[in-house]
Amino acid sequence: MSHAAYVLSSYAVAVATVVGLVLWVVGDGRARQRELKALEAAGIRRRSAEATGGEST
Amino acid sequence: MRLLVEGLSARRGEELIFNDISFALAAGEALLVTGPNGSGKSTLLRVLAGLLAAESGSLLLVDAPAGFEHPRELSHYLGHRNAMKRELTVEENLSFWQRFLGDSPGGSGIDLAAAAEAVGLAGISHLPFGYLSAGQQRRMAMAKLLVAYRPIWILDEPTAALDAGADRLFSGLVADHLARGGIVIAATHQPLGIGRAQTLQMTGFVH
Amino acid sequence: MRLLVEGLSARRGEELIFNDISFALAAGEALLVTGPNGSGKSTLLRVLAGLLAAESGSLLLVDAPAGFEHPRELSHYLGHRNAMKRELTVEENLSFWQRFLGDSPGGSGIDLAAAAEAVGLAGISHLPFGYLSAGQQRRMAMAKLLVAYRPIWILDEPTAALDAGADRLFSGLVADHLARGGIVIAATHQPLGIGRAQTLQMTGFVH
Amino acid sequence: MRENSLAIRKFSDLANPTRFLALAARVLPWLAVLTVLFFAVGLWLSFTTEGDYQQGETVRIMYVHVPAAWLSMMCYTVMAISALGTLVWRHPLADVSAKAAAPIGASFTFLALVTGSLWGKPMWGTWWVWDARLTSVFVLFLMYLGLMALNRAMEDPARSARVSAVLVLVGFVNIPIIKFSVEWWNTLHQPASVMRLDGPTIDPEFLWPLMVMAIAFTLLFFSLHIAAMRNEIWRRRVTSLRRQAARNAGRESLVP
Amino acid sequence: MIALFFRDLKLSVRAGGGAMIGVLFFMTIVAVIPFGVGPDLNLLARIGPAILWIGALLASLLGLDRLFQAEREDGSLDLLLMQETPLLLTVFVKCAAHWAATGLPLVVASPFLGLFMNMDEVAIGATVVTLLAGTPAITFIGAVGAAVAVALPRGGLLVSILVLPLAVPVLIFGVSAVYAAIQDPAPFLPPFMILMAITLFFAVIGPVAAAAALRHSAD
Amino acid sequence: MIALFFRDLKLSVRAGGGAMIGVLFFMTIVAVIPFGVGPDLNLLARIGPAILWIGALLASLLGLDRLFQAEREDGSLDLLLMQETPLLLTVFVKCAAHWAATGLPLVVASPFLGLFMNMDEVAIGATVVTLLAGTPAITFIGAVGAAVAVALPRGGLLVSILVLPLAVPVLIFGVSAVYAAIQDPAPFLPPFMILMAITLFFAVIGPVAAAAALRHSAD
Ligand code: HEM
Ligand SMILES: Nc1ncnc2c1ncn2[C@@H]1O[C@H](COP(=O)(O)OP(=O)(O)OP(=O)(O)O)[C@@H](O)[C@H]1O
Ligand SMILES: Nc1ncnc2c1ncn2[C@@H]1O[C@H](COP(=O)(O)OP(=O)(O)OP(=O)(O)O)[C@@H](O)[C@H]1O
Ligand SMILES: [Mg+2]
Ligand SMILES: [Mg+2]
Repeated sequence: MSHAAYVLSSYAVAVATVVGLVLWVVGDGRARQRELKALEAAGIRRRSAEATGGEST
Repeated sequence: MRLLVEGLSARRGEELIFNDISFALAAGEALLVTGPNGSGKSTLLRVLAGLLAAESGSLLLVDAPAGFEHPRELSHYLGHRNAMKRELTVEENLSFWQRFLGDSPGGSGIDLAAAAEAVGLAGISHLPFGYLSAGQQRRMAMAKLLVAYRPIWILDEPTAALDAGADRLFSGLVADHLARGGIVIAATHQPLGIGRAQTLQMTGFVH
Repeated sequence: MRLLVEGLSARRGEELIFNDISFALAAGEALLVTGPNGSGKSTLLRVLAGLLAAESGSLLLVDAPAGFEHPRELSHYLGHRNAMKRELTVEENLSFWQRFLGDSPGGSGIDLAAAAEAVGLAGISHLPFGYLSAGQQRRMAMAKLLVAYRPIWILDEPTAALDAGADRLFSGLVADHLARGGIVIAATHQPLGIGRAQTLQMTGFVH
Repeated sequence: MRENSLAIRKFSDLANPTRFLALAARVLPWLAVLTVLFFAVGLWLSFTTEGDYQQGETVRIMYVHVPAAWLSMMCYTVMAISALGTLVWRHPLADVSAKAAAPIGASFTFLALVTGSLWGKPMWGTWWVWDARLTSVFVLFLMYLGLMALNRAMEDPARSARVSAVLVLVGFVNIPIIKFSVEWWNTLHQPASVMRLDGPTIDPEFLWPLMVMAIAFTLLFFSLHIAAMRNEIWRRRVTSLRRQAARNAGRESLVP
Repeated sequence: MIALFFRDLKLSVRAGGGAMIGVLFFMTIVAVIPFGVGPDLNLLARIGPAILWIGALLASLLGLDRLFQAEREDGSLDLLLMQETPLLLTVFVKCAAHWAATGLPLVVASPFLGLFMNMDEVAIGATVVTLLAGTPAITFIGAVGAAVAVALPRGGLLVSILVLPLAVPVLIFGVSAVYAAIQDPAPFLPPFMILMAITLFFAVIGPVAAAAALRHSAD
Repeated sequence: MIALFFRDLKLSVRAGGGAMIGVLFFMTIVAVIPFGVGPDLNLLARIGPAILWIGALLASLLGLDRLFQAEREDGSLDLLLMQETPLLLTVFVKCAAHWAATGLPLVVASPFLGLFMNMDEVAIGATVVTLLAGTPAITFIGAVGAAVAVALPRGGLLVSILVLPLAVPVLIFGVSAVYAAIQDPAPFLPPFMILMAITLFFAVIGPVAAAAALRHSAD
């Protein structure tokens, strides 16, 4: 392998890892929010949320 | 000896299972814990046995032998599982618990043969525990209560899997224990045939 | 469909546990097996379920769907243990059994939500099975009987650990199954609240 | 009365996470924008500056390798502080923070390992040697994965929190070992040339892109960490809501 | 059957097992070795294939003994035994799931670990191929042991005497195939073919024997 | 306490076959390594102590995960937790029984395996002595892992992962004590003393940590 190949592959690995990480975090957040919405739609709310008048998010 | 329980509450995971349970038991008294499935009977017994931490409230022993702070050290606990090894014989199992548990001050356990006799199973103690029928296993687990002395018995559905004869036999054992000044706390769905006993109806924590 | 049992006997280890048991059950009939602890009820049920080999005697299915020789292939067996994994959620457990067992010819299982509803525990099927109380676990094990259709139910002390409400609910399930032409064989120490049923009193083998 | 005190207890427990969620919602967009900016500048710098006369093109690997290596250590430090928070101050967010940081730290460590190996092949002629620096970073990677596995295996967060906090603190001995391994043992690896007490000894030609990339990586870490913490809080809420639903649903049929 | 496969997979992933843990375990072993034998790269390269194979054996052994015991303890085994689906198939599927959850990740991870052990490309390739061909055999052999263990309440000893001696040939042919690939004179194919033959043999014999043992275990 | 010791011993002989499987696995490892390093007797003798130590370390992992899990499943753990005898002591005795059932046989078997590895008398003697001093530490460390994983249904691999890194110092000093005994200039005692110190340290810390973990695991 030429040296450029080493450089390029390390950048490629870096980009892949970072993009993967970001996608995972964002996707995870979306999924959790969907679940919360679904629960809310089913009429289940947190007791303290009711006490404080709802969530800010 | 008296057992005082004040304002006990406990949670499992995030949820409060019960709240503000109080009772007092003097020597010779029994408490029956009843309630529907999932109402927290087993949880309460595990808290009393010191196996779960209470969320709040206090457990107090009055007039207990010196050096015993928590009731768990003076208690037998018979849970849903029998705490016996299938691979060992009944005798090995019982003699292990006899030697491991030792006697609490104020009484002494009976020997293995007498205990097996008392639960109506004399003569099969050389069998591996795994060879017994469900009811026989449960009876042998009860024999465990007899081989080492503990003033307090905490029993979780003790008579599940027992036949009618064994039921009677078991109420006899409990009555004896009470007569000798013991304390019994039992969770149950069926009448246990214990004469006078306080009852505690669990309802679960209502939100 | 009829189940004919002729002169059945079985042994455990060296011992003959029972001898010459015969009965016949037609569609819609129930058999209650009673008897003291260790008399061989569970052994009989395990022989019927094909889990133990009979020493002698015959098990016969008359008018059964083609291709089924042994009753075990047309039976649900609910033993002392619930056959559910503590780590999986109730739903995963049930849906596994539903898919693995499949339906026998002549009927079909109901879906998971309906089954959980039928045992009175709708809405907690996403919890890990290990989080349930003893009685809730037993109820969910009963839901297993509903999710896949089997004409014969073999039940070993089904109502141990159940509260009174669940007892009623269970007799309802059994009555339904009988009404739809099923066969139920249950070993029990407590009255099950099944209307008309044959009973078989086990005595153990007397030497 | 008692009902009331319970509600307040619960409320104070959740107040912190709730405020955190509000804060996160406000801060995250800005952080994300900043991160992207710094990465753009950093990448541009790292591909336009000159190569080294000794190492040639491969020096560009440094701009990824070194920030990733730093971040892998910093992330563990964050986890260790959170573990202290769990054990000493019992802060409700500490456990969330430690749990959320583990996968991020594992990713950075993975990057440091891979880019280091990719640098090592042309420079040292081998992908891997078992010297102190490399081994200790590998051990760090294993620790991250082990903690993740433990967290995943234990369903009940309250129970796993203290166990993993203790493990995190025990594992912290590894961090100084990584940092100073090049000085304590003689290894193939470069000694520190930027983060030293007497100032950096590195050529400013390389220092600039390195610094920009390091800041970009740090910003990335914080954005991801905050977002992951938010996810974790949501996850716990979902679980507890589900249980609550379950108990209420079960109860109607339970009460005779 | 597919349901069983996925349940078992889920169980081993859920219950503190799973792909990641297997790989992690393997990496931990590989990381421990240099602490024992020292960081001598040549030596490491030479014992590398053996270490990877031993790690794979160990990883398969840990947890394999519970393959049927866990089913028995919660009563599931009874239901599995009652079905009309041949027991043989059930055992085979359970083995497949166990292998997919613990064996396969090891095979996938082995090239990277080979790099850590300073092995060259040929050695790494040979190791991956032999592990792929050989680890199923270990699982099938282990299944027999696990089934016998269920059958004999007090027969633990027998299991170990049964399983490991049977697994040793697998290990030996696997390792020697790798070395044959590295060292020139020795040909790679003969030991590899034997390894394949062993795996196929046990893929048939294993489930049959395990099913027979399970049938007799019912009590 | 003595009762507990003998019960555990009886159980592992009767049910787990603990002793045998450990020794067999140990033998398997020792049998496979020569394939890797080839018939070079000198090299074998050189790496022999390291191999024996690694083998002993890995063999102790087998069965360790069930140390408390089996007790939990049948409800015995509840009773053990309730007693006034310090839990610490209970854990210690269980560790001792486990070591006697699995560690001790390894120590006893090691001289024979040393012969296979072409080690000389001094090396064999040193290996036996260091194993005797060091393997208890592995058990004590393992107890912590087992206690942490007690609630996990299939903790096998996870326990090993938690245990292996902590066991590395034991390995390092065990191996270096053996090499110190063989090679003249280096003195045997210092690393051996450190090994002993580590064992004593873990004999105290291990049960404390395991007891704490068990207390928190009760549910
Ligand atoms: C897999 C192999 C490698 C690993 C795990 C690794 C790990 C690390 C770590 C942890 C640091 C941060 C040290 C600190 O902050 O003091 C670092 C920095 C550094 N590494 Fe590596 N490295 C590896 C390979 C390499 C190679 C092959 C080279 C170049 C030939 C290299 C060059 C550097 C340089 C120049 C720094 C910056 C040192 C400083 O200025 O503080 N590394 N590496
Ligand atoms: N696995 C076994 N091996 C050998 N003997 C056994 C085994 N299981 C049960 N037995 C014996 O067989 C007899 C009948 O047991 P069985 O379990 O059928 O009784 P049962 O009527 O179901 O009793 P219970 O009401 O207690 O459940 C008992 O005497 C028991 O000791
Ligand atoms: N290990 C656990 N983790 C989380 N929640 C649990 C656990 N065990 C029980 N629970 C929950 O706690 C509640 C009370 O359970 P508990 O076992 O105390 O009931 P119980 O009154 O004994 O019921 P049963 O009559 O069925 O035995 C149930 O809703 C159950 O879902
Ligand atoms: Mg209960
Ligand atoms: Mg029975």
